Amino acid sequence: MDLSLSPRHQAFREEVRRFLAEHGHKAPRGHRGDHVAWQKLLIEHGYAARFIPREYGGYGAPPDILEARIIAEEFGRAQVSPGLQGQGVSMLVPTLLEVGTEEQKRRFIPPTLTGEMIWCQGYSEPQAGSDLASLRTSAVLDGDHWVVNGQKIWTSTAREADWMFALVRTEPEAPKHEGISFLLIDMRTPGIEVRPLVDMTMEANFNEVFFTDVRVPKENIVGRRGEGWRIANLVLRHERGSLADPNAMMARLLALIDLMKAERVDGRRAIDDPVLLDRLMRIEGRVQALRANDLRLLSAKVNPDHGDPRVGLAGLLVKLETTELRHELEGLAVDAMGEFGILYDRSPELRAGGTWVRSWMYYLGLIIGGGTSQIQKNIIAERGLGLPREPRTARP
Amino acid sequence: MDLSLSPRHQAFREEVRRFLAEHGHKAPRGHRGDHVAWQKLLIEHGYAARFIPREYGGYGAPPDILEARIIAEEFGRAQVSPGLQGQGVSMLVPTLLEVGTEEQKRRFIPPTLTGEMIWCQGYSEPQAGSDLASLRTSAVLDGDHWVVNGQKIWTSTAREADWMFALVRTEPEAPKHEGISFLLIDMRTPGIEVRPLVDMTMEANFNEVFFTDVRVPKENIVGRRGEGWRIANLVLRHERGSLADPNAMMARLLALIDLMKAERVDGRRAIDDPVLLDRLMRIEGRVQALRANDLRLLSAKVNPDHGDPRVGLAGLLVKLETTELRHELEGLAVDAMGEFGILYDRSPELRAGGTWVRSWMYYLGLIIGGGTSQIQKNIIAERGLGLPREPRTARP
Amino acid sequence: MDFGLSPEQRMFQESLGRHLAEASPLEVVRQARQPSFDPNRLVPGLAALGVAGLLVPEAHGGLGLGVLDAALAAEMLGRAAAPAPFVAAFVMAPLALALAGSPEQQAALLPKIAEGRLRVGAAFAEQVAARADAGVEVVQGRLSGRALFVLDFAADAYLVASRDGGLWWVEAGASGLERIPFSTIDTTRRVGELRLAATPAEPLPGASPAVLRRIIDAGRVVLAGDTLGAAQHMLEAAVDYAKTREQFGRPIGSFQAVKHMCAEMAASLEPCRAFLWYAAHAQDALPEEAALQAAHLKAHVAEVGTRLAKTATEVHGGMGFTDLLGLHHWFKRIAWNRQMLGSPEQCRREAARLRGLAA
Amino acid sequence: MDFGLSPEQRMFQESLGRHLAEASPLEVVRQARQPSFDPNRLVPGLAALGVAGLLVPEAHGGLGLGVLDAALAAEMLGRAAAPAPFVAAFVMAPLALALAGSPEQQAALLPKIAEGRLRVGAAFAEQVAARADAGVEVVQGRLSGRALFVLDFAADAYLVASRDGGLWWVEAGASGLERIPFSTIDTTRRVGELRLAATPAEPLPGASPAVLRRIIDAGRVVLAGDTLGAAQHMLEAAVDYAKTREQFGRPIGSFQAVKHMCAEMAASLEPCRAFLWYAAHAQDALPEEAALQAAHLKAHVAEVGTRLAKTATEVHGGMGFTDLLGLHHWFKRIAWNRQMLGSPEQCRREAARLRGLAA
Repeated sequence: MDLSLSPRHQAFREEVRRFLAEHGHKAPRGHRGDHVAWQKLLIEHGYAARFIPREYGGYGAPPDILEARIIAEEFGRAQVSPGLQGQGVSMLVPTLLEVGTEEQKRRFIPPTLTGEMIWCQGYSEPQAGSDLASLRTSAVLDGDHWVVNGQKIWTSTAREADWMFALVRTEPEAPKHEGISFLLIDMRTPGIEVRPLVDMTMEANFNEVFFTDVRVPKENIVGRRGEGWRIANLVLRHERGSLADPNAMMARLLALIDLMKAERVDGRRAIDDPVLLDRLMRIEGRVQALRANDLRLLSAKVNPDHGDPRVGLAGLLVKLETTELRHELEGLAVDAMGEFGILYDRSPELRAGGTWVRSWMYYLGLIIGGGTSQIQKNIIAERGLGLPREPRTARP
Repeated sequence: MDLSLSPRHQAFREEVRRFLAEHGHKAPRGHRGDHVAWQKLLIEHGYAARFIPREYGGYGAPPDILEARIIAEEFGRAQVSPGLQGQGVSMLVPTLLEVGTEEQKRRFIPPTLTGEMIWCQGYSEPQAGSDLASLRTSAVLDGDHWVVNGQKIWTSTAREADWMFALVRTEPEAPKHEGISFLLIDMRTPGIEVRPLVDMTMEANFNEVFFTDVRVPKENIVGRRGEGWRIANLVLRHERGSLADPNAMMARLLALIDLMKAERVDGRRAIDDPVLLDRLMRIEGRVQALRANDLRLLSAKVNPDHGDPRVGLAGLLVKLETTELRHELEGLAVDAMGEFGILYDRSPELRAGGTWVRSWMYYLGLIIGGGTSQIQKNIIAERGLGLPREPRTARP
Repeated sequence: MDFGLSPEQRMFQESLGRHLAEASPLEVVRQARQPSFDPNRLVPGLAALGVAGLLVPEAHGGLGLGVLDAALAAEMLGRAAAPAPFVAAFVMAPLALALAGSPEQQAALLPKIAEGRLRVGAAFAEQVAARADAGVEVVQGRLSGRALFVLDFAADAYLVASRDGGLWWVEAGASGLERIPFSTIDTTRRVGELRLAATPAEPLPGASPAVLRRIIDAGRVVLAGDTLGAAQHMLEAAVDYAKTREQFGRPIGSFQAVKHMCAEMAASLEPCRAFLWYAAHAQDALPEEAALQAAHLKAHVAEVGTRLAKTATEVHGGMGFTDLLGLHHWFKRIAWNRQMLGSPEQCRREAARLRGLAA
Repeated sequence: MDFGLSPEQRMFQESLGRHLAEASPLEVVRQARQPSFDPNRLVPGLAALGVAGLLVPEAHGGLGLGVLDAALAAEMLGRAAAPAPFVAAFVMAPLALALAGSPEQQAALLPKIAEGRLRVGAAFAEQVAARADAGVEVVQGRLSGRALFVLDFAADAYLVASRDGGLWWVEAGASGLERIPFSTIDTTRRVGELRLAATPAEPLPGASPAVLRRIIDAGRVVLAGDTLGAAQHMLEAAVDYAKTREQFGRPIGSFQAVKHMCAEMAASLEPCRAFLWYAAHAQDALPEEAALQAAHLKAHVAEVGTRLAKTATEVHGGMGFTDLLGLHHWFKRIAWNRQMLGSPEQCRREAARLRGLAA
């Protein structure tokens, strides 16, 4: 047990700080600023695409999880954008690096890294929720093209995206997990329609995408026909953990404490209400537990010889526990504000732009999305504890 | 909506009160006193076995639920034993009245009512928990006798009992629910062995009963062969509700309030700890909800034309909600006492004889017993909400 | 002894439910957030069914019924997530006038309320939970200050509780009155702020702290009724969805996890119904219990409703989170009811005080 | 950076686990409630493994390890529900002597503790939660008063915290000392009351409120470790039972309800392990966080453990409720740990104070 950093990593932290002091003012803030220019600067200095080979447009450093964490921590502390975090960078690039052809890598990775090519993910379908593998969008080979028909849903950046990486059914006769292929689709192809999907926050955080006879060049398949399910799962695993940054949760908790110090009812600050304070401390204890759990996961990645037999289980639970806890944390903020907690839109008297109640609802969406809590519990029980799978049901 | 009593029922309440004032001092207290004599006095005046026909040893009044409730309330208020409440009176007698032969009624009901014949229930078996119908204790007809072999468990008064009413498998070839019969077994028959079953309270609230070639006269079957499951279910329904006297829960809540006024930590009474007080008020709110629910169920029994379509659902939930709430209520008492809460046996400094922590554990047993919370939820979902049953599983 | 609804009460609920299914289907619920939507659009229909005059004495053209009947109406309104005024306009206002109004005020105002021609907002939030810079003072018979979270805000007049426990009638067009509408997550009901600067107002002569208490308690019971109805809708929607939506080749309602979520919802919600009846009846007939029952009911139903709204949304999976089914309107209605006229924590604190367990 | 156990720590846990499987199987756990059972029966074996001397400096014959190692030992003891002294005898006592004892006291006492020849109880309950008629006063260098819930009560001597923040060494045979054993639901560990009447005692010269704080915090971390181990045992027992017990023709672990109960247990418990490591490490290396981490850990693990103990019992059905499998010993161990050295509510109140959020 040693929570200190090596001299090399301490020096790296100093280097990141110097970069931020010198260049931080150039970073885009929210929608303002030039994201592509910033991203290029970051790659040049090795603070984005750090571990991607140079021949594909990355910085080419050898993988080092602690460096990645130091970058995240320092950019977070300085409140400077750490560059692109979208599904292209986080999901497609690792997939192509692992199973893409050399041509696919050279064509798609460099512009994705700089943000000049924006991606969306086409996995979910209306009829295939928890049972993702039952997807129906079909791709039929017609000469040199796949002809795609069907519908995707929960596509978060479909309106901005240049390309989509999608799962489609290419082998209708095969068992359902073996009939799926992984396809790259240019969003400008005729026959694609994108419809914004308004959710309970009354914003369109997601979209529906409709395909009608959309022709996709044959070579845009990643991996072999029928391998799509396996390929998608290589990366899905990363997504399950990515919602779970405990540093972000701790920052949110500190903001909640500030809020509870500011809100007064009957002349008393919310933080001075012992019942609300007890709820706050309960949540803080759970945040502490998940922070320590995250340290453990990180440490196991850094030290491949960690010898920690239960670390797999410690990873499986993150999505479930984090999204539920975050929903509760945001809900406590709403309760601490009382009537002010449910103000929304641009209402007079609105606190913090309504982010607390919006996040409270949004995190209910995240409890559901990317595998509902029910699916997470199945995974924990089956993969983590070795309990038997649901028995096959008898056909009537 | 009218919570007042009719003049007739008001007069009846006065009558009960007069009886208690005059005779209450004769009632047995705990293990002391003559239970049989008291029971006979109660039957004579119509405060026990009130609605059982005279020819079977009862008082013979026409059924009236409000009278029953008035008796329960007044005896409770006066803290006088309301007579026998055991499984003989509450479960066997209604069963015999409904499906017993004339001879069975005349032989078994009168001594059961007076407490001269004590019964135990032989339903559960070690291998048949939630899946009660998979019971294995067999009864094979051999001349004029059933020969019984097997084992029962969770038999609460087996050591005191003269007789057992049991479910046994008489038709091994029939589907599992149709192969069961309802048998009356004299506990003095050779081949019966009773072993006390110590539970987590470290008391033997239950027993195991072993049968080895136990010969039971052929005529001791109730109903027909194979009808046992249906017969048992006639009465099991009553048992599910009987754990759920909200008046008892309210009395327990008042005792908890007294306890919290008496316990002091750091110079502060437990009741003055806002966090504990909030927990207490949460529980009180839930008790109030269940009390109102109970009034609704009672009223629907009194008024057959109640026209309340959801009253069935309101009945199905009682076991689940009551046992869980009661366990929480007792647990709050333990927490309010802190270290004193876990004292046990005859420890110095023991509060209230250790009943709080004992009840906390005992109610965990009741959450499990008589259909676990999981089984209760299945019942609510299937019978109450019409959700589909678990599909049959495919044989591998 | 009869603890249940009368045939008339049942029929009233059914006919109100039928009316709302027509007058307030999902499209209308959705429209309510548009600036062009008239927040009193459903009032004439409700008035025709007697909903506006439930608590108005018969002598003044109403039905002269009690808080229980109002709670039953609220249940149906919550169930439909109906975009209509109710708790202030047709419960707190007529109750206030009946309890504290002068005979002249009653004669002049109650009939119009019962007819749906006079919509009244209620400014009581500071009596429940005072905010530092809010509250209404009386100076020489005129009102000054701020009243926040005024219920049924799109009104012709307001009943305003002043800091000293008085009750005042303020016309919407009175001088020195500024009206600032708020936006909340629930777009079906209107709240806002009144800013008063030496605003002329007419006192209700019978006002007293006890009367204010009764009005607030009735409001709490009615909001609990609304939550019960909204939660019942969400439960039924979840059960229906679970019966029809298939995953892994079977209806999701045959999976035990989903089944048990539905069972837990039903088991926690159904006792709220009897609790609502009892607590509402207590307002009408059991004055010694009325305040305690209202506080406990408001807190308990809010907790059950909040958990149920989350669970029902989860049963719907991603569809529950989108606007496609509109389920979130009920979720938000429940969240709104939770915070108005006393949060659960606050109601439990009051319950403890009423029980003599806290200062 | 390495957040995890060293190979030595892992091996230590494994060998302790193997030892306890032999020395403290279920029969021994059961026997512990008999009056004839020697509560220190397991001490020689534990001492031979180094468990008694974990926190004793090497100069005094111990291993000179930290609170983290003690917490890891506690986890294994809890996992076995081992009827043995630990938290007072081998954590709080050596820590107190090391932090506040004179060189002579350390030289005289610490080696005997490490050898398992000197068993020490700890009387700190009044420092955590004062009861009206308890507490120990110092008059002319002698102790008078009552100390309740003295941990590891079957001891040769006691460390007693006095009201003024002092720490005192009291021999079991001292004059004016009356020992009153208590019975609790947990029959594997002994607590009781010391009644002192002008009892001679030797002060630990370095005692201070800060030292007391450190000792209590270490005790809290160790009790949390015990709960983690006991809960881990219950979880594994439940998972094993679910895999083998059949109902309705299939293992109950294939029913989603049971599966999800197991998943919820694991999901809530597993983060407690990293939390324990971190909070224990903080006692050894991060003094500015130590008290806060101990308070949060104690509260959080107690809540998780209590819920888990209930759920694991339910998964076992009726068998969980009986004495046949003995599962209840672990249930009770968790319940006992919850109340000792600060209940969850109290620990959270302290955490809020340490965070500067409450007075």
